[in-house]
Amino acid sequence: MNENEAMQLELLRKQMAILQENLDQFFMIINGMFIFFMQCGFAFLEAGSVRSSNTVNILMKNTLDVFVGSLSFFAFGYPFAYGRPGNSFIGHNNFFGANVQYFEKSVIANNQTLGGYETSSSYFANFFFQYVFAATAATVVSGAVAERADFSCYIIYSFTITGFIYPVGAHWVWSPDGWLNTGAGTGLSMQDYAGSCVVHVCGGMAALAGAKILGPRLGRFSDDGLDKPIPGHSVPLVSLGAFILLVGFLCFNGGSIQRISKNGDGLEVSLSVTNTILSGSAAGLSSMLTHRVHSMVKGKGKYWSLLMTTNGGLTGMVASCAGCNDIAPWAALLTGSVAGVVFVFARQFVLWLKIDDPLDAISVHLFGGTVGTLAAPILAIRGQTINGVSVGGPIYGGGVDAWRGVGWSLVGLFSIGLWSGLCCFTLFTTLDMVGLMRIPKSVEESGIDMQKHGEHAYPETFVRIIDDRPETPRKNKVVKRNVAS
Amino acid sequence: MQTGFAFLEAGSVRSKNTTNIIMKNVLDLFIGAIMYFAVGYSFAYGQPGNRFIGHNYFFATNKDEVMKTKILTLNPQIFSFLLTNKINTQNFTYASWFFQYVFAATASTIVSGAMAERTEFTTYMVYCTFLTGFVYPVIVHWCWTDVGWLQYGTGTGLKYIDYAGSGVVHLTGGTAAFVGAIILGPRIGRFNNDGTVNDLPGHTVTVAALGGFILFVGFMAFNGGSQLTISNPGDGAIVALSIMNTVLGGASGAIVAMLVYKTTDAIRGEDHYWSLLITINGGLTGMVSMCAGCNDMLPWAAVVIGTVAGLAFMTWHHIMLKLRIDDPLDAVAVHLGGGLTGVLLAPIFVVKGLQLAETKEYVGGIIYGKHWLAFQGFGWNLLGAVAIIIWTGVISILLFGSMSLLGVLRVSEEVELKGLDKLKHGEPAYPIESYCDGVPPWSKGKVKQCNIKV
Amino acid sequence: MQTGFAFLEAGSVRSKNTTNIIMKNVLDLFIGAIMYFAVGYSFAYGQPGNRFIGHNYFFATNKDEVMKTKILTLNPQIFSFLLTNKINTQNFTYASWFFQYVFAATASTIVSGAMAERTEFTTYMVYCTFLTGFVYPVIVHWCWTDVGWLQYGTGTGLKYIDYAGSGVVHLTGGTAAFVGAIILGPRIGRFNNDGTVNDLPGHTVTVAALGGFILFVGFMAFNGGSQLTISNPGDGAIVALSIMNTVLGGASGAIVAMLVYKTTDAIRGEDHYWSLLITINGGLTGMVSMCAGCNDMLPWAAVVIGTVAGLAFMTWHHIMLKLRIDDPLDAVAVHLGGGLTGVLLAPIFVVKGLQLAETKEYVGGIIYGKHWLAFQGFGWNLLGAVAIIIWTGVISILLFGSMSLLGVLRVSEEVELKGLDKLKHGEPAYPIESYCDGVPPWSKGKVKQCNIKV
Repeated sequence: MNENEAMQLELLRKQMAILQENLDQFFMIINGMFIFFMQCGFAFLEAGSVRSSNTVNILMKNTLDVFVGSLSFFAFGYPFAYGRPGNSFIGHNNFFGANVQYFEKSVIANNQTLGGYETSSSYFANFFFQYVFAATAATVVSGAVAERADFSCYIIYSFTITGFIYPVGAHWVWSPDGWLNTGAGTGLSMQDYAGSCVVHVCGGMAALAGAKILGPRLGRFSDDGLDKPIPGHSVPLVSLGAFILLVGFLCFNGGSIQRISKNGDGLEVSLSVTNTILSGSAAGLSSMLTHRVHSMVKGKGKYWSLLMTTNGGLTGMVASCAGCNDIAPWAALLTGSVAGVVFVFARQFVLWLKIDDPLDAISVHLFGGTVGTLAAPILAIRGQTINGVSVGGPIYGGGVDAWRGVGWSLVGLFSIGLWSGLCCFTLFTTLDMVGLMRIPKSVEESGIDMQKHGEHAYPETFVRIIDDRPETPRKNKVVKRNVAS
Repeated sequence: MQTGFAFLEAGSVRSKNTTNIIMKNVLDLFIGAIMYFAVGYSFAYGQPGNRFIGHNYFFATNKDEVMKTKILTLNPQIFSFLLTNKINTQNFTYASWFFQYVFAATASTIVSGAMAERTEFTTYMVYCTFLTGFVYPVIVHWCWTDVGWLQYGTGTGLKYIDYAGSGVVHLTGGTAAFVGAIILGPRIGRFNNDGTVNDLPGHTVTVAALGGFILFVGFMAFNGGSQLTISNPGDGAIVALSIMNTVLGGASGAIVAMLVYKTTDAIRGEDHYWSLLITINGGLTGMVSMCAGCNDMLPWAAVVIGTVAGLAFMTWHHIMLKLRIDDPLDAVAVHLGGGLTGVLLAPIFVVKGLQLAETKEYVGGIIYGKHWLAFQGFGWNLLGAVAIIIWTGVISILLFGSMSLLGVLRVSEEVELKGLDKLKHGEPAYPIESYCDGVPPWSKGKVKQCNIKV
Repeated sequence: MQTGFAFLEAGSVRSKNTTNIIMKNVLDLFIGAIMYFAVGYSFAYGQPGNRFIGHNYFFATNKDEVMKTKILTLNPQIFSFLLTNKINTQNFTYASWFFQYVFAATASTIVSGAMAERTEFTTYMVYCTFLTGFVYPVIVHWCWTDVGWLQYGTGTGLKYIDYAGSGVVHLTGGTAAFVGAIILGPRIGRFNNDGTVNDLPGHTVTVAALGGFILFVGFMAFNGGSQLTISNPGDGAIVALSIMNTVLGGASGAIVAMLVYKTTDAIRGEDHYWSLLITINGGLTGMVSMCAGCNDMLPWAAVVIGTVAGLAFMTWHHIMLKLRIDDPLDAVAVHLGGGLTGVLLAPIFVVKGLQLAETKEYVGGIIYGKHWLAFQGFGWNLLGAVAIIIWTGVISILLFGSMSLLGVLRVSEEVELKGLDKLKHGEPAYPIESYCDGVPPWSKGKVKQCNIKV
């Protein structure tokens, strides 16, 4: 090989490296954008599931989630979760984006000689991708506390969850320093590919704490303990949200590999996506059938319930997060079917506890996440890596190490659940004591929208429908406002 | 795109059936996934397969090469092979499964539109199972695998041209929708005895338009993504060309449909309107017709085909009304009309077109034709369209016909009048008691008063 | 993003005009495609071009290099060139057309918001044709092609900084919207004679919020995608930085607007609310203002600019009310206000900034400035903004003014009061007869009864 050829080869190698790095970041960004769109899904799932007089409020909360979350995660969340150096409990660097190499490296890469190659900063792509995960965890809560939580309470807990509670859990499992990831001496590593535990159990526990402390909505449970459902105002909106979430989950799980340029990445991404859709499908169908049978047995009439089907499907997708890159498609079907059944009974259980969860957020995320966290190590193909060798899951001959891996996932599940539950319990109790937690009774009765936001979700449409006077101007509804003169 | 279809349909039915139609679309997705996983992909892409059908990879396993599949899923080694080694390509890839699955779901969703507001729920599940599990995969096998008879051709290079499924997806769905709508019969009150037509407008144009917009975006991915690869030379240009053609085809379809609707009504002396739904459906038809050849066509040809598609849409729209077939979504006009236009016009306008078997030379479409093969190509596409229509039509007639005879096809008159949502799903789309401001939710007795007060 | 705009607007108008506004957005997409295909892209990117306008590639053909274009599209050879050969880059690529087209459609959509609920439909088509076909492409040519006078600069490295179109897209759209809203005049009943303002709230906040969410996502693609390449060193990081800045800018814009709205009302002693629409519009303004420099700015600067944009939004919002200009969507405040903020602040905060012509050295923005060129850069951006405003403003005044004189600009009072949907489109957005359960659709007289029964 003459010198010229060597030069060209070196040039090619460098170009490939650049392209790989760009592709990886681009892949994260694109998936991050779809996951960001999940916020829209959550917003409409929730908007459709509340009464029309609280719609603006819930949309407002979801909008702020996006915005408060990004500032909070930028300032504190990312540093706690991924700032390096960090200890096994928490990271501590890069507060407010400090100490991050921004441009210098990429400029160097431009003018560099052929000898070496230095990567440019992947901070931005990482930040964005992790931020959308954090925002997802925080959004889960808003569903469970809908229609009765105070607005400032919402801002405070959204800030705390994205800025502190979620990042610490994420640090444990996903940061190279975290104790659940390094195994704290056991050599094990918790298996949670896309956050069944980190995102959904964390969010679900927060939702549970919030809903429990808030208490049910007025009129949800009658004095004699009967449960009186308060239906959401628009099924089409709910299903719009659900559809967006279904798409979002595909990216959530598919994108969790966070790179696309390495050998086998494509296969792993497509396996994840296939498993996610199969798990969701199985869960949707199984919860539809379970609900139908269950309500038949209870004598409540037999219905093909749309809401149960979509929520079941979401539960299945949540459950597939933990192991979707490492289980066979049949295992995804199994996980999903179990998750669907668990969802229906978890929902009954939550009702039995007299906890009012307008969105079934607890059943979907907490229970779906639990199923996923436990199913992943049991059904895993590669399973734990001991001394650089994949031992395989229990089914694939992993033996003792595999079962220890299951145990470690259980440890992780409890510690994250406990962490999130305790933090949120403290937070919400404090808010409750200072009176910032719940809106006044009068506001709850007359709807939050007009009282707090001055914007009614449907200023006219349904008025027209209901009293059938389409062309009558309704002057009394017009809000007059003086422009300062 | 499922989202798009769901909301186009949800907005186009009456509010009492909204939950029902969304439910159907959700199930499409879920049942479709399971069926396509179990048998559909196998019938379509299973290798080895014969000219007619594939048979392998049931439940994503590989019966002839059990060891190899196990390696695929069990062995961590495959995640670490070196680039210098020969890359071990798999016949079954998850990416391919996923991509083909969304196409299958699209085909089956089309039908739900034409049969909206009056079909039994269980019927829907049965037919959805059949369509994604058998009818559609067989057509895919014919047209998109090397061994399928339409793709294999006569050995002289004659092949069926259908890049992204004008025929495979839309013609299939459209035919099934056509048969279904005929056998079901119109909704109550749709046609008067004297032959005039009552409009049964959808309950919200907004939601329908949302669906339309999502579909526009979806079609770009549908056509752009059909290239399947992005790493070969020229792939990027083809994807971009496909998308540009899709946009232009949709644009001309929409504008033509809008103008035709306005002028025909004006000529007839009736009120003439700028109709939004006609425009959106015209745009969709244009995009459907682009599916067949958008990767191999100059932009001006896209505009021409889109225009024809717009006209085809209006023609089918009127034919359906004349025949007194009730299609709430115009699914037949959009997909059957658009699909047929695409399949028949693509071989005329393509630039590269077919490849001669001996010389590997591209002969071009009829316009650019350098060889009689170009004309044969048109005939072969016509044959393909007829074959698809007959196959789908016959199976649909058998399926829907037998269900109709068993009496499980259509809901009872009472259910149809009261709406499927409450009686079948227990979930009205817009529960009235959630719309009362200022009234505590437990005082159900006062609901009536509250309505009037609001 | 068209979807986002459509639903933001649909939710913000009254229900009687919903179909109309969606229709306008659909046509934006379709007319825009045809116009941009025919002449728009040519005026913008046609090469060769002079300092003022491009002139080539009309209808996607290439007048100077006919043979070359034919090779591009006809010859299969280009699909098989070897990687070692020099890659034959084409001046006209389909991908570039598609990307630029969606920008053009965005610019023209902005206007429909400000002119909602009272504009003639044909007017809209005419102006949309002009904007996407001529006004906008010329500005693009000035700012984004190497030969355009704003981009070419004075030869010392002075260039107009506008990465993703704060000026090019949003200022153009905002100015046209401003002129349109003034010439049209306010909707009936918007302003009282004593100077007070009546709210004419949109018919559903939900749909508006849906549009807002879709726009948030769209803006990320808008700003992230403006890098146009992904294969050069550091491209990935720049895309990621752009998106991160867009999110942060939007966040601070939204929060500032929300707080300002709440506090100003509280100080005035009126009812003070946490307004959702103000928050969403504030967020959009922040994102608009990010377009100019998001690829070259530290995250803290994004927060600062977003904050300023939030304030600018509230200022413009009040100015518009003071001037008694009726802008149902606050399109002027969002796009004109946000765009102006972005164009003017970007040269202050950029990190790398302009490049000296001789030394190829980056001089940085005013804050990081190492050279007087940084200050000149601010002046040049100001000049660019003024030029864009004058160019768009003058043409819009001529266009809307002449239509106003001809009397075809605004719908008649009767149509405005009854709503455009029924009279112009024949499709009310929420047809009342589709909301009655259990009542046969032909008994229209009983609708009232059915409502009470429900």
